[in-house]
Amino acid sequence: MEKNILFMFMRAPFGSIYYTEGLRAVVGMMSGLDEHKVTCVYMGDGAFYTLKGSDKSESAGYIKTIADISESHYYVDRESLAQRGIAESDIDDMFEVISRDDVSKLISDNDVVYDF
Amino acid sequence: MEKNILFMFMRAPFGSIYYTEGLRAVVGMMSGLDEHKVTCVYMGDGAFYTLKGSDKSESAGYIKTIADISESHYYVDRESLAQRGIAESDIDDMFEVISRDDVSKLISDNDVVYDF
Amino acid sequence: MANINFLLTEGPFQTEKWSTAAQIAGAALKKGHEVTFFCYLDGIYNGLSTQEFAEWEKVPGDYFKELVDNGAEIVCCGICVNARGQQSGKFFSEGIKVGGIPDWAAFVGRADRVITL
Amino acid sequence: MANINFLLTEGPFQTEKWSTAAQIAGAALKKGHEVTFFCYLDGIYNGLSTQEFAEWEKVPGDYFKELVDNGAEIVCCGICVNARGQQSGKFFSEGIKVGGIPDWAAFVGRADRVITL
Amino acid sequence: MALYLINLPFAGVGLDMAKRDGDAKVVLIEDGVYADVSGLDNVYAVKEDVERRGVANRVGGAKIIDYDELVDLIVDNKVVNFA
Amino acid sequence: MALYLINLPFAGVGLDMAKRDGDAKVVLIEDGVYADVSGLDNVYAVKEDVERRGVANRVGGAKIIDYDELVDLIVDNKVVNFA
Repeated sequence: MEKNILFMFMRAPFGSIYYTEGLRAVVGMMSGLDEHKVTCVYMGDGAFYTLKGSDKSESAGYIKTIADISESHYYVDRESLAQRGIAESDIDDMFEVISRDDVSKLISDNDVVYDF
Repeated sequence: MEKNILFMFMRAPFGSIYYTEGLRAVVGMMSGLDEHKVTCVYMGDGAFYTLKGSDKSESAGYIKTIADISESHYYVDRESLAQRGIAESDIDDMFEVISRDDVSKLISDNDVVYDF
Repeated sequence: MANINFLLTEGPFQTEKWSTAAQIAGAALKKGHEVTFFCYLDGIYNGLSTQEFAEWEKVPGDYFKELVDNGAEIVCCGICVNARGQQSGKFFSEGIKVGGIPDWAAFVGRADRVITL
Repeated sequence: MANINFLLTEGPFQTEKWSTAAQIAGAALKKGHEVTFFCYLDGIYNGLSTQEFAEWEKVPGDYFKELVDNGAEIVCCGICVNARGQQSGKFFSEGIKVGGIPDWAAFVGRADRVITL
Repeated sequence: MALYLINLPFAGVGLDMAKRDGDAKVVLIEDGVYADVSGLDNVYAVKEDVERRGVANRVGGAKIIDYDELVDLIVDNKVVNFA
Repeated sequence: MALYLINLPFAGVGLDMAKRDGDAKVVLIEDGVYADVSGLDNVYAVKEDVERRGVANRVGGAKIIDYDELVDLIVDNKVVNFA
């Protein structure tokens, strides 16, 4: 059965491999027979991934595949950025900054909520 | 060559196995031909190990062996306790509470400083 | 009765997650729920049948074998298995399968609840 | 010239520590320093010669094999090796040894510097 | 109703998200039982994790549950993973 | 002279210990390059880790070093591990 799935990316790149293996998982989730719909949100130390200069070469293939399959959103939590002193002008265009209340709404709107 | 070694236990028990495998390492370090002298200090989330009720059954064997080999000290950083709301009356007698400046002195007095 | 899928991304011994997962899953099976596992990243090491640790009565692998014997379906990510040098799972316990993310996606499709550990 | 001992407690892929350790050790060997490793806990998985990951030109195991070829001495904790189902290191790269904490204690005795990763 | 499954590394964000959810139940697992849950209602903590760590007096008003009860909570509520 | 090797999980305690050591040098490695090192002198950061994370503007006055230079620092100073 098709589900709406929220992936919350919580860990700092690149100390662990979750940042890219999580996106591999997103591709797989969207490609299955069930055609799950996936939304990504970066929170906590995961917010560091949204920095403009953060090396996205290893995950670029997944991001392109995800875009080819269907529209998908990449959000980042405003509060996580602020706590880490990251200015909104310092993050990549592909990420949309949202409030923590918006994240709360994403959590309640999705059927499945993964931390990654 | 015999060395003085400081083991800083930094991780919360029991989410990872470092709390007990670190003590296994201490035993091994003291038992070798070089007869290294070991001191232990609990800091950061490692301070939770010092709680009276914290289950020490898996590490009791190591603690006994360490005591049999030679005198060894178990210190805990006062500031780490305070940050976690742990009262000094709530910790086991085997641990001696010291200030962070005392920890700094331990760091400079030992030849080798491990985080665990 | 419910269908519960576990995503397990950490290996045995190093952290406690294998144990928490095995205990929740064991309790769920006893209550008659369906249990599936996708072992991803280091989670795949839990599939091994070759663990030997004299200090413990049972090794982590025993718990996962038991879950399979009690009806759980366990699939390990094949890319992760081979990346980590575990040779297509040739030393995995009987009944623990090697598959891919599509298997996980299908588990999630069937699941009423999903747990990450 | 100095003697540097590395304590490596995490495995390949999951975290970056294997890579940092291999790069510091490689640079140290090139400068003529002596390098020893004690692989403890999940660190022992770095000894495997059987890793296969097509997306990377070299797998973590290749880097550790290279360190040995360039003169590093690498010992993996035998209790950890068997606990983690790696069968006395039978699939470890040639030159990577299985030993015990006494080997590590001896490394530390000889070391001018000690690095934990 | 949503069940927030909380371990220590993600407790900061996880507990804050639970506070924003009027219907939240919180379950502390593993090192999550060390987390500060003041200001939260409907908190549960896994018995085995609490006892092993000796923190029964720290989890305050949390209801102590075993794995059987945790399974019931999981089945009865949508799970939000911060573990 | 002591060289404090700092990664992110232990940066809080590690940097505080470095501040108490008048002779401290600090090397940020891996996710340690995300740490806030304001108020510290003699800070180094590993080039590969800084570049990959795009944080050259965040490590402020830190001297960017490659692995060769890191080995020299390790050889010349006692190492205090918070990594």
